Formats: sequence, structure tokens, C-alpha cells
Amino acid sequence: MPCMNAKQRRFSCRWVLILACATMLLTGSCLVSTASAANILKMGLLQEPKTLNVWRASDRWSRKVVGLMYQPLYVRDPETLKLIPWLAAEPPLFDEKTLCYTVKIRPAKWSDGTELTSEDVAFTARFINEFKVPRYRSKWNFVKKIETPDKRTVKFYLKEPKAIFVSRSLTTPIVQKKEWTKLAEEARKTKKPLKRLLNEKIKNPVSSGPFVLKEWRQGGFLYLQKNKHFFGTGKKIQGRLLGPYIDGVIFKIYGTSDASILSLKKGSIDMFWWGIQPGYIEDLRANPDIELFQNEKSALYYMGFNLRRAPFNDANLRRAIATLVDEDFIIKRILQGYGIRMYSIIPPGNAFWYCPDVPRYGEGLDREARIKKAFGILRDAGYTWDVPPVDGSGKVVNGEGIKLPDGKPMEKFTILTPPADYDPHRAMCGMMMQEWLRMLGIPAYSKPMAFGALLQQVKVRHDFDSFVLGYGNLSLDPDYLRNFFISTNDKKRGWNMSGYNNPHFDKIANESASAMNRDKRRNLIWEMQKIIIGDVPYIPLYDPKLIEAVRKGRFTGWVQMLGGVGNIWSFCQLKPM
Amino acid sequence: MELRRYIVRRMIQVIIIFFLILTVLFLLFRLAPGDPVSMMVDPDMTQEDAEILIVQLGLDQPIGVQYLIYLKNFFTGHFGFSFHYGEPVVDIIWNRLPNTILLFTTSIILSALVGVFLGKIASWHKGKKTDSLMTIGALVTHTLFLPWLALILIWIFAYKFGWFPINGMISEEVWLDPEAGFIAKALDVMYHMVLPLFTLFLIHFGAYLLIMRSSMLETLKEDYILTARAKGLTEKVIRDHHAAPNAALPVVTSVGLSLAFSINGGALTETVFTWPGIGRELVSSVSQNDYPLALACFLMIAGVVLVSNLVVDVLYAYLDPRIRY
Amino acid sequence: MTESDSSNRMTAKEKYPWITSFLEGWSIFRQNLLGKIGLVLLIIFALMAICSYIPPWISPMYNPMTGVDPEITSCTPPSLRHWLGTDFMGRDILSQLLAGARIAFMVGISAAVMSIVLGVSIGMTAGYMGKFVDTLLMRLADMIMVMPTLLVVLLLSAVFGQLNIWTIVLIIALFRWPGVSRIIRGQTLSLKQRPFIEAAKVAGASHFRIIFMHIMPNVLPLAFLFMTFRVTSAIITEAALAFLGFGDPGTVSWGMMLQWVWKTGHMFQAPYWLLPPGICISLITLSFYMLGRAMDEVLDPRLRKEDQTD
Amino acid sequence: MAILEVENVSIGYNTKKGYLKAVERVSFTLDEGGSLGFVGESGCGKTTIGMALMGLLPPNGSVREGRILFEGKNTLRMSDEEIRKIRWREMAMIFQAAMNALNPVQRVGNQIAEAILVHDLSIGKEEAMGQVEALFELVGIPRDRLRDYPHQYSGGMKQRAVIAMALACHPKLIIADEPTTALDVIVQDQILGEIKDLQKEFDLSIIFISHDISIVADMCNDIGVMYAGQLVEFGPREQVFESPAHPYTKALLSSFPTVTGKKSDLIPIPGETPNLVVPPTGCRFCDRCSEPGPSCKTETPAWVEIGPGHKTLCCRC
Amino acid sequence: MHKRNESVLEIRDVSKIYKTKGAFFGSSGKDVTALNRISLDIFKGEIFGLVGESGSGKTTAGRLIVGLEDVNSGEILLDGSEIVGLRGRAQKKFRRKVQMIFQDPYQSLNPQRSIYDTVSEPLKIHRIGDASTRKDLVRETLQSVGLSPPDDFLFKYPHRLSGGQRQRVAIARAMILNPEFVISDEPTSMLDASISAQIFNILLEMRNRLGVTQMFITHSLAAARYLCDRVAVIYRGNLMEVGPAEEVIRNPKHPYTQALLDAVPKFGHDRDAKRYGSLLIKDRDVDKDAGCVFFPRCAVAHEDRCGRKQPGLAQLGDGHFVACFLLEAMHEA
Repeated sequence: MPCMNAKQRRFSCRWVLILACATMLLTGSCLVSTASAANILKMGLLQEPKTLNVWRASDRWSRKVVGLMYQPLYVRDPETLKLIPWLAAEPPLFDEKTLCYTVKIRPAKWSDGTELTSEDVAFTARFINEFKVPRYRSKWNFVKKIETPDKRTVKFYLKEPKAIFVSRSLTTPIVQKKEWTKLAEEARKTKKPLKRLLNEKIKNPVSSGPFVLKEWRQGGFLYLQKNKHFFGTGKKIQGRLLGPYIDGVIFKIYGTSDASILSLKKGSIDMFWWGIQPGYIEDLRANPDIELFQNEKSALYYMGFNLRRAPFNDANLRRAIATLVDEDFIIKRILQGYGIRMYSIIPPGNAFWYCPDVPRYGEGLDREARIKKAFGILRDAGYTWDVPPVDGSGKVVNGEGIKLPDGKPMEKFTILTPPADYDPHRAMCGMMMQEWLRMLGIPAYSKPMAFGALLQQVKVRHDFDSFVLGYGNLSLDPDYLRNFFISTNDKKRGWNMSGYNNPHFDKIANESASAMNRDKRRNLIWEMQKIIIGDVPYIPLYDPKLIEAVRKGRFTGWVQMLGGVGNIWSFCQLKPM
Repeated sequence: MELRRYIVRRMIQVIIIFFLILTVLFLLFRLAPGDPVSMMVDPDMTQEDAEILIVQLGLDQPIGVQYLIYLKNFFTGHFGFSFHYGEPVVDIIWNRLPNTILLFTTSIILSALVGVFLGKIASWHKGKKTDSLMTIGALVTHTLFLPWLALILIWIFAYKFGWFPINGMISEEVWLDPEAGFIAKALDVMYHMVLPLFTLFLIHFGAYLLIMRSSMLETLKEDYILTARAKGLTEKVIRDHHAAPNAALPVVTSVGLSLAFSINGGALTETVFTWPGIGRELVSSVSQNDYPLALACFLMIAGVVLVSNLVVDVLYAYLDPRIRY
Repeated sequence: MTESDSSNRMTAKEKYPWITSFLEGWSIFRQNLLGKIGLVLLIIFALMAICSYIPPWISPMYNPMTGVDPEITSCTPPSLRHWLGTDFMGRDILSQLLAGARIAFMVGISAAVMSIVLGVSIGMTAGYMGKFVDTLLMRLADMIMVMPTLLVVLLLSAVFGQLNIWTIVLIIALFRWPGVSRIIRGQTLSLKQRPFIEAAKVAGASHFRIIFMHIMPNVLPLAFLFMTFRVTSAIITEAALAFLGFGDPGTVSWGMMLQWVWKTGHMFQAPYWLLPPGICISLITLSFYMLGRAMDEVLDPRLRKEDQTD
Repeated sequence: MAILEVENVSIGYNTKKGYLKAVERVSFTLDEGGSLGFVGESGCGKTTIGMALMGLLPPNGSVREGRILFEGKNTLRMSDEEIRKIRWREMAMIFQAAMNALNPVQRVGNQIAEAILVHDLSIGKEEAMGQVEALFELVGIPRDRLRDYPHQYSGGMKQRAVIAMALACHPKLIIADEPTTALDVIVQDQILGEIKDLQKEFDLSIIFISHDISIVADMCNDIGVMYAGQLVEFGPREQVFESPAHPYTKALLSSFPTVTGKKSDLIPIPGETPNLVVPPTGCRFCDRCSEPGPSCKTETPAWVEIGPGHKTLCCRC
Repeated sequence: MHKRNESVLEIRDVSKIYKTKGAFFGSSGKDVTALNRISLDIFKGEIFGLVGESGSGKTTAGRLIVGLEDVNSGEILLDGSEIVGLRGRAQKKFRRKVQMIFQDPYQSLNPQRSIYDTVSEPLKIHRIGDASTRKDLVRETLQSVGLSPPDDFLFKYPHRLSGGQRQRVAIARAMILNPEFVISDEPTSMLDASISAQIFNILLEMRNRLGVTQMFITHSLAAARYLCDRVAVIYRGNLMEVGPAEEVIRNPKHPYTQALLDAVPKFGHDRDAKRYGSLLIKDRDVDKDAGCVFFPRCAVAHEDRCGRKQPGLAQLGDGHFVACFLLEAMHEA
């Protein structure tokens, strides 16, 4: 039938078309790859930033990008980690009598050319307080009053002394009043103003930083251009002459680290802004085009216990477990050596606040010695066994049937860990811990659980025995120490997940929160660390090292810092070669 | 007339099923442990913050109220806001859907065409080398483990030979080039599409080949083929005009039935190739407890499958005059 | 017809007529190249699954999940001590591969059996009862059928926390019955019309008897055939799930191995780790698939009639 | 003049159980304008002969020996292309199951036009459709059914359409293979009448294949009785039916109930048809014969001429 | 031959209407009348033939009698007791008395069960005998339908048997319960002529030897003539003519019966001479279906009479009934 003939012809036409397309693709691709701008830094991101709305940006990908645009008043020096003025012109002046901080602001401009004034700073603070912006609210709700005597001066009056004001509040990114006033007004009209603001889609943020957004192709890339109005251009801050010297940054989105690393090796990107998995390191190290940076992180990975119920309401058991846990094994095997031993809750990289002389459980002991020591602790605390893990002759055997001091057998308990896909290291740690505890006859079961469900159990319902969690990016201010263990935070969705309750600790912690003297505060923080490690509601496990890879020969001037080379200083100082 | 009635009836069924799925999924998500607020592990996120957010996101409402609100939003073309992106879910879906449709329909059409064509050839040479080669080839490619295949293809073609991009959908060079016109951009997308398309194609064409082959063998035994031969038609005409169109009918049905199955493969492909489509979005939103987004993505997929099944059935009725409803 | 067989040899076959039909089927199967390849592959995998108990018994360091080689702390290529090399923390890849075979069989066969039992009983019920029950069950089947199984399992596993392997198997089974039940229903509907069912009715047979003595034996071969295809889909679904990171973290499955390679960034550094699990998944699917196709030929009466002429 | 001469044709199929001798050494001739009927039970090879004449044996079947002369040319020697050109134009076939002989997804009119178009390259589609309309008229299908699909036809109409298709190229020879099997008796009668009328009108030669003796008796001048792949009796209708020579013919006639004549007891033929992979030696009907001779089991029967043009394959005649 | 004594089976005003399923939810389809107020008596010990074309409702009649389908109206009496709508024990009892032989021997045996299983199943269902007596009974029955030696067949599967053998198995299954009444639904339409004759003879012997009353459903007048004592001709669910077989075939009164007889091939004897010529060349167009069902095709019908009303069965004498106005008129005249 003729109509079938037509179909047939169309069919063969299709073939010709397909072949034609294929050849065009190949030729087209050759043309494409030749054209690329030399002065644009290309970075690989693992995930796409979720939003450019600074108040919503809670994931690290968004924060990486947003951080290049919204700038705070003070930033950390890469070497000393001390706070130095950034948008501010000089260190803040504190008047103890009135509890008033006075901040002078540099002459600076927004990316739309308007001037950045004290009004913007005051607006930001008032905005946060008015709308109760999560994550920032707690840093500003103790500010009583804000005054702007002139365009360059802001005065903050506090309700009470707060140690975190400079290090946490004054590092809040400042937004432009002009941009947000309108949005705020609209939000006020709705029933749920905060929701409205957080759901606001900011297409092109008004930036005070070194870069402005030029284009965002969702699912493809983000292109940030150099901000002509950046205040730092040509200035010397902390002895560093700021650029930016590059014309822009392109963030390319790769879903997986292997794709990013292949691209890095191929030269399609100049840097992969994410920690490199140990598996890649050998290979990359051998690659002459790749340079690796190794930096410490301000991170904490730990095992936590539920102190609200048996068996972990007994500090002796927790101490025994702390003795049993072989952090060296974890670092050597699971982290492949790319990690630092944690002794305290505060990572050693945060040198000022880190307390070096906390108790060190089981340090330097081998497995057998650890078991003997833990056995000793428990035996002394009144624990008994059907088959003790250390027999009469002092030989280590597999323990069985452990009983609590009150004579009841210890029930099975679970170690909740995030699933392997979320973090293989933590899942593996749980697995190993289970094995170690069982040697002592402790019936531990490691149970990886979806992250959301895990947090629900631990943080909201408090229905758990123990867990392995971590923070990849802790603030350098140690206030979290108070947050994690103060008894007032022991409630639903509160940060005291262990249910640690120690009036002595609470007292010191509160004191530390309002200690305005840095050295005095340091003493208190050290004291707190000693108490916590003595009671071990958390066993700190490790602080992974951050390995980052960049391509040699394209840009120079990476600034190494706690938390990696992808910091504001690098972006301001990178120079094309 | 009858056909139209049939379509109406099927559409009503589709709508009922769709709302059943919607309800079940909604309940599942809301009854599940874990909420988006507790996912925020930033130590700066205080308990008060969390409570404020929960009220703001409407998670404090009773589940029935939430469901009604969701239904109301649904009918006004609104799927709520993504917890994660903070954008209207509709926007995200509209952004991702074209990408998925592009990759998915191209792959289905391509593999169906090639599969049918090769299946025809294979059945025509039944029992010969061509046939066994094609059958075994189809079986082998069809049973390859998709993500693994994708990784191997990336390794060989994108990394070792460097012929194709490793992943993604567009390259910034082209899209930032002010001189690049529509054709250059389209070519760029197609260039990125080659490997994912090839992966899906390899997995799917075998199934169509095998179906076409057996259906064709079945058809060739029919009496009307004998009639055609007796009429003195050439073998090619018999094969292409009498046997193939009849034999291709079951392939149409199988495209519809295997759609849900193919979508699994689509999601995996999108994930491995970082193709910004619905499937990948679903996988990532699921792991981030972004219910509104996950729910909408899933509904979208279920809706697409339901509707395309309907379309396939109608198409089948249209193609096969024997079937009149 | 071979009626000239000696009578004493006939008796055994006569007593158990299924032996004859089995042998007949087997002789057709034997002529099928694909079937033979599939069977051989399958036997190899079965042996692997059985052998999976051996390595941990030799030394605890060969335990696929928890055993680490005390002297190896990173990914190493094949050696005498570890025939397929070790993974990033010094676990033996071969032991994992063998254990994976066991899991694959377990997942595949148990999910398939469950979904077939469900599908056959629902299909037969729907087909035999007809009317309202039929409509209800088939709409339910339609509803489940439009759901992409992998995504559903993924969704459920995210919603209910990490699933354990049996839950995954159960969910796969729960979402894979509609295809079977549709076919079985169709078969039941056509069987229901067949005169031999009516003859049984006329002879006074109860519904129970008709379903179990007449319909069931006739749909079971088909169900069995479908089982092989369900096995493959279950194995693939589990592997894909594990690959995406939603599998049971306590089991060593091939998908899980691939996920480890992928997540720990050894994808392109350790082909000895990447290739075996992928090949195994592909081959086991292939073997079940080939077996299914060969059985299809054995069971398909139309193909058997091919030789008969007027 | 003979339009068709078949000499000593043997046909077999390769099957998994062995080589099946479907037709053994069959010879007959058909005169121009004549009608020849083959009758026999299922599996006797009558359809195989029809297919062999058309050159349409399935891939596993082949003509082992003999000649088929169509208008003096041996069709077995022809190339595929040559025989393809003869098919339908010179000899057409009316198929057994009209229900399945039409492509279900194409319009009936088009299917018939296709047959015309493929053999006559000089005419266009319009003209061909015109011819189809004329054919429809001839076989008694309303014109407006031309654009229908086969499934919209009743059984009788389908059969008529198939007859129209067979006539499409004005062939000289038509092979009708059980053209009325699935039809009711009244429709069957009408169709048979039509075939007869058409045969007269176009001076067609017809080979009529049926299992129903009474139909063949009604339709044909010459009768060939087949049993187990062999032609056992061949002759003019009157002779074969009035004085059947072969015991099988006799038995067949006496096992057939009639509505006319005296009501008499039917005498069934005992036993079953033999297996053609390993056919019995000697006379193939021997085991079922009511009066077997002593040598029947061993001696291969030869053709015996018992009247003018009437011959039989029996040792005892 | 047989005295017209007691009726074994009485069919009274039975109608059966099939509702074709509508496309849209409910029943918007047309109703098809398979049987229209049929009344029949079947006498003890006879073979009663029901003759009709395909779609005439003859098979439906058989299925209604064995209870495979339910009647819409009317009643069916077996030995004077109602059998429509029987359930439970009463139904089971009834099942022992009435059996059916189906048309297609290739479909009527369960391919997965051996001959022994199939034939002995009714015994198992009705709990008759133990294993060994059952086996003997099965052997005996197989022997009686000409499957000998029975042991050769006992453990075979249907696919190893020829069509004729299968049909014998089906007969054996029907006979093993010693039923009173057997319905055979075109048992030979799929078989060759020589095999058909074997089956006919088995059915005849069943009647002669065991006295089983039978209903023989067929499309062939010739077969009905050979086998049956009385026949009924049915057309589109309506009885056209009922009477002794030989009488109906020798002397058909109804135009439809005549047309059927005209159509039967007659071995080349006066093929062209249609004795009756009662069939129209081209069907008549009728807009309403109020009249005689055969009216559209009837050559001898009166427009005014036959087109308006449906004729009832009227006796012409000696058990010969005809449903036709023309004959009534003849009679009256």
C-alpha cells in the first residue's frame, strides 16, 4: 500500500538524519572546545546550589556561592584565624558600661553602584530580628537597640554581655537595604512572612563581594563575574593585596566526585571544590598537572550516648567504651590516614580554644590492653559477666553475658549511624565499634539509618541508645560546646541530644557565654572540655583532613586555611599564570 | 464514537488512579519519620528556630488539613514549595521536565525504531547466523546492569578517548558565548546527550528487537502471509508491508507496558550522567526528605506513565482496526 | 508417538506421567542453545553462592563484611592472597563477590516466588470470580503497574529509614505482581471458557476443585516461566537500589560493592574492583533471561506444533 | 489439452521427529476447463499438493521427485522470481480459512487491488480499484464494503472476498482448498454455486480440495481419492462414486451419512491413519482394510486401470 | 421405534437473552436473544436431534439443560422436577444424571491430566468406589467406548491421542456415572468422516445397550437423520419444525427446513435441481423484527402476514410440528 511505502521512506530518512546529526555533533564539539576564556576560573561543584537567597542558603553548595557575594563585617585571617575587619574599617569598640559596640564601616559599594552604608548593616540586623530568620536569630536577639549616627558608624546596644557577639553576630553577611525592603514589606502582608521570605527566589543578588552573578543555567553551570565595585580591589588588607585578578568564576555542576575528578584530570575544570576521597589521592599525586592541598578542618565526628536511660546513664560504661574505641584504627583504615585524632570536642586545628590536657582514654594501647583496661573500669564499677572477657590467667577471651551493677543483664542496644551512601566512614565506624564492643560481651548492634530518620530518632524523639554523627564545618567560636551539653537545650529538637545534665557545667557554660574577656573565656572553655571528656557523653572520634586538588599552571595564589583553599582570600588573590 | 467513549472511560479511570496514588503517597510521606527541619544539622539552628520553621512550613497542622491544603493547591496548579530549594515545586519541575522528556523520548523512539528494524531482519533470517547473532547481542545488551554500563561508557568514551563530555547537559563555553546561536546550543545539548542516549539505547533496543522478532515469527505463520505470497508479492513487500506492520503492533503495547520499567533506567542514567531531569531530582529529593518535591516528581512520573499508557491503548486501537471499543 | 516401547519400561513412566512430560520438555530444552548457556551460567553462579561459605571459614580476614587484611590498608590489585584484590579497607573482593552471589539468589528467588504466588493467586481469583472482584483487583494492578518499582522502593526506603534486605525483597515482590496477575488472569479467563472446565463443572466439580485441579496446573507452567523474568527484575532492582545507596548496608550485594567503588572514588582506579560485580550482575540476569526464553519455547505449544503439517 | 500435468510427485517435510513423507508418487492431469477434486482425511497430503502446485511449500517442505508441468513448463525448475510471476496471474488459490487469509489491518479492497497492481504494472491504483469493484459485483458483495476491514465481514462475505481476490488477475487455474469448511450449510451451498458459475463463465480450470466427499462429488468432474500421502483412486466422478474400486473409497462412502436415498447403517473405518514418518510397508490402508489380501501387507501396490480414465492403487483389484 | 411415553426432559417456554456488555459502564449494548420461548419434550430412550446453523441457539439450549448457564425465563424439568437454579447437594445429585459431550475434543480434555485422571474425576467428585474399583470402572468404560486395551491409554496425556480417541475419552468421562441423559454438542464437527461414523456408532450403542436418553446437537441434517429418532430444527432461537427425523427430512414442511435440505450436497445427483427453492436470492429488508424470524429470507412468505406476527408451533399430525403461517393456512383451508 502506498501509505506503507511512505512510512518506509520516512524510516530510511530517519536513518540518514541520525547519521547526519552524529557527524554534526562530532564536528560541532571540536569547534566548541577551542573557545574558552583564559582568565575565568572553573570550579567543579558536587551539587547544584539550591538557592541564592542568603537567608535560605543552609546547604554548603549554596553557601559556597552566596559567600562570594554577601560579605560580613569581619572575617578570619587565614593564618592566625583572628577576626579582622572586612566591611568594617577597624576592630569594634566596646563600651562595657552601656554594653555598646561601635563599628566603623569602610567606604564600599554594592554591585549596583550604590553605596554600602551603616543603614544596610542596621537593616540586616533588624531584619533578622523582625522575621526571626533561622540560624541568625539566635545571634541577634540579644541586641537591644541599633543606632546609626552617621553613614559610616553603627552602634549596637546589647541587652546583656554576650561573648559571641563579635565572632558570630558581626560575621553575619550584610544585605542591601534597598533590595530587601520591598520584599520585607510584601512578606509582612502575608500570614507566614518568614516562609514567604525564605521562599523568595533571588535571581540576581546585589553583591558586596568580589563577584556578581552573571548567569545561572540550572542543571548546568553558574557564572560569576568580577564585581567592579568590590571595595577590596587594589586594597591591602592584612598585608594582602586584593584583586580579584580573575575575570570570573564558573561553577560547573557534577553529580559525582568521579566525574569531577575526571574533568579535573582532563582539564575541563581548574579546581574541584570538595574534599577528595582517599581513593583518588595516589593517582592525583602522580599526575604532574595536579596539585594537592592538605588542610585541617574544623570538624567533629563523634559517638554520642543517650544519658537519659540505661545503660548509658552510667559514666563508667561510657568511659570503658571510650577506652575500647580504637581511634587510630579508624583513622588509619577507614580514613586511609587522612584524619586527625580527636581528644576533645574542639578540634585541635582551632588552636586557641582547644584544650590539650583532657583525659585520653586508651591512648597508645593495643586491642588487648584496651580490653583489659575497659574490663577493669567496668569490673570496678560493679559490672559482672557470665564469661568475663579477661579470664583468671589474664588472657583475653570473648566475653559473654554482661550484667549491669544492679544485676540486670545488659539489653541489646543499637549504634545508629548514617547510611553508607551518606557517609561510608561513619557507617563503617559503627560497624567496627559493634565488633569491638562485642569482644567485651557488650551486645551492640550497628544500625545504619536514613539520615532524616536518624535525626528524628535522636534529636526529636530522643528514642535511641547511641549514635555516630558529625559536623563537617564547625564555627571557630567554641560556643557550640555550651549548646551541645547545657541542660536547657535538652528538649525536643534541642542540641543537647545526649541529655547531658550537669549543674556545674551549666554554670561554667553560662559564664563563658557572657565572658567578654577572651582569655577568661578561654579558661572557662578549657574547663568545660575537661568536664565533658571526663564524663564522655560524646566520644570524639576523628577530624578528617581535607584534601583538595587544583590544576597546576592555570592560576596561582591559592591561600591555604583551616577549611581548605576555597576561601574568600583565595578568590581575591588568585592570579592567572 | 465508541472509541471516544472508551477514551473518556479510560480517562476517568486514569484520574481516579492518579488521585489514589496521590493520597497514598501523601500519607506515606507525612507518616514517615524525619522532617526537613530536623535535617538541618547546622549547630546554629536552635530549637526555637526549628519550631518557628515548623510553624512556617505548616508542618504543625493535622494531617487531614495538610492533605486538604495540598489538594487545594494541586487544583490551582500549585504543588507547594520545595523544602530544599525554597522555590515553587512547579518551577523546578518545569525546569527539569523538558530535559527528561528530551532524553527519554529520544531514547525510546530511537531504540524502538532500531529494535523493530533489527527484529524484522532477525526474524527474516530465522535460524541463520544473523539471527542468532542479533538475538544473543540483544539479550546481552538488554541484561547489562545500567549504571555499571554507564560508568564504563563514561570511562571509555568520555575519559580514555575524550570524545564526549563526562556528564551534564550543556557546556558553559557555548552557552556563555554571546555569538552562539540556537543551533550551536542545540548541538551542544545533543553532544552531551550522546552518551546517556547511547546507554539507554543499548539497554532498551534489545527488548524491542526480541519482541519484534517473536511477534514477526508469529505473524509470518499467519495465513494472510501465505495469501500475500500466493498473490505473487515479492518477499520484501510481504515482509515490509504485510508482516512488519502487523507484527509491530505488540511492540506498541510493550512500549506502553515497559514505560514504568524504563523510567527506572531513566532515573539511573540521569543520576550517573548528572542529567538535570526529573529522575535525578526525584532521587536527590528523596534522600533530602524534600517531600513536596519528591511527591510532585513521583506524581509527575506516575501521571506521565498513566497518560502514555492511555495514549498507547488508543494508538493501538487506532492502528489495529480489529479493536473497537 | 512411541507406542512401541517395551511394556515394562513404560510402567515407570506411566505411573508418574510427569516424568514423561518433563523428559519431553527437557529434550526440547536441550536443543536450545540459549537455554544451555543460561543453565551453565546459572550453575556457575550457584556454585559461587555455595562457595561463599568457604573463605570466611579459612580465615576471619576473608569475612566479606567485617574481615580486613591486617597488612593491607588500601585498595590493592589481585594477588595470591587476594585473588581479585582488596577494597579500600583491605577486605577481600572475591569473598564479597561470592557472598554477593548468595544474596543475588536469595533476593531474586525469594522476591520472584513471593510475587509469583501473589500474582497467581490474585490473577486466578480475579479471573475466576470475575465481576466486581475482578474490576477491583485489576484496577489495583493498574495502579501498581504504573509505578516504577525502583523509584518506589527508593522512596519507601527513604521514608522508613534504611530498609533491611528482606523488606526490600518484600517491597519488590509487592510491586511486581501485577504483570503476572494480568497474564494469569487472562489465562484463567480463557481457561474458564474451555470445555474441559465446563466438563468438570458438568461432572459436579466444586469451585475449589476447578481452581486447584484444573486451572492451576495449566497456569503454573506460565507462572514458572514468569518467575525467571521476575528473578532478573528483582536482582536488578536490588542492585540498582544498593548502587544508589539505599540498599541494606548490612549485606554484601553486588550493587553494594559497586556503590562502595563509586562512593569511595575508586571507580577509575581499580578496574579489578569495578568490573567483577558489574559483570556478575549482568551475567546472572542474562542467564535467568536465557533460561526464561528457553523455557518459553518448551512451554509454548505453538512452537511445538511447528512441525505438524496437514 | 492438459493445463496441468503432475508426474510422480513426492513431497516431504523435515520435522524434529524425522522426515515426514507427506505425498508419495502422485500423478494426475487436469484438462483446460476441467475440474478435479481431491478428497481425503486430514493429514492425507491433499493440501500439500495444493501448496506444491503454487510453489508455496513451507521452508521445511520440499518436492523430492517428480515434475509439475503447468502449460507444459515444469514449475519445479523455475526460479523464485519466475514462479512468483505465474502465481495468481496464471494460477490462484482460494484458501481454507478465509477468516485468516485476509490481512486484518488492511482494507479488503486494497488487498485485492494489491494483487492486481503487482502483476499488471501498467495500470494505476484508481483503475485497479475499479476492477475490484467489478469483482465485488461478480461475487455478490455490495460495493460500499470495499473500504471495510476483514473483521467487519461475515464469514460468507470473507469467503466471497477471497474468491474475488482469486479471480483478480483472471487466472487459468484456481486451486480451492476447502473453501467452505467453516461455513454453514446454506452459505456453503451459495458459495459452491458461485464457484461453479464462475468456472463456467471464465472457463476456469479448478482443483478442488476437500475432506467432504459430497462437496467434491457436487463440484468436480474428476475425483482423486487420497489416503496417507498416496493417491489411491482417480477417475471420473460417476465411475468413482458408482463403482468405487479401492477399499478406502468404498469405506469412505459408506461412512458418510446422507439425506437422500435409503437410510442405511454407517460402517466406520476402524483404526487410525498411519504415521507418515515411518509409513507401513505394502499397502498403507492394509491395516484398516475390511478385506485384506494375503500379500497386501508386503507387496507395494501398483496402479490398476479399471475403466476409461479410472485407475486405482490396490493389489486386489 | 420408541413409544411416545414419558418425557425425561421437559423444556417449558425457555428464553435466554445475552446482554452484550456496553462500552460505557452500564449496558448500552444490544441484547441478543439466543433462545426465544422454546418448549420441547424429550422422551425416554430416544435420541433427539437439535439441528441448526451456527448462532441458532442450539448450543445454548444444551448448556442451559446441563446448567452451565441460567435461563432468563421458563423452566426445565428432569423427570418432572425443576432443575433450573439448583445449588449445593441437589445440584450435585442432578449432575450425576445429566452429562455433556463437547464439540472440540482438543479442548475438552485437560492437557495437564492423564486419561485416567480425566475419566475417573467424576467418580472422585461423587465419591464413588475406592481406588481399585475406580480403576476397574475406568477400564471398563474405556473399553466400552472402543479404547482397548484400556491400559494403553490410562496414563497417557491427551496430546498423545488422536482426535477420535480424545472424543472417545470425553464420551467415557460422560458415561462413567451412568447418566440418564446425555447431551452431545456437535461431537464430530472437528473429526474426519470415518472417525465421525465411529463416534455415531458409539452413541447409538450407548442408547441401545444402556438406554441412555440423548440430545444430539448438530448442524448436519444428514447426521441427525442417521442418529436421531426425532429432530427439531431451530433458527435464530426459534423452533421451526419438530418431528420424527425421517419424516422431517423426507417431507419438510417449513421453508427453512426445506432451504437447509436444498443446500445439502447430494453426491452430484441432480445438483442443480433445488427441490423446494424456498430461500430468497437476496435477503429482504425488514425494519422491525416483529414477524417470523425467517421472514427476511423466506421466498414464499406473505408480506402482510409473516412480516407482522410470529407464528407458533402447530401440529401437523403424528408428532410433526411446524411454526409457519403458510402451513396453518393450508391446514385451515
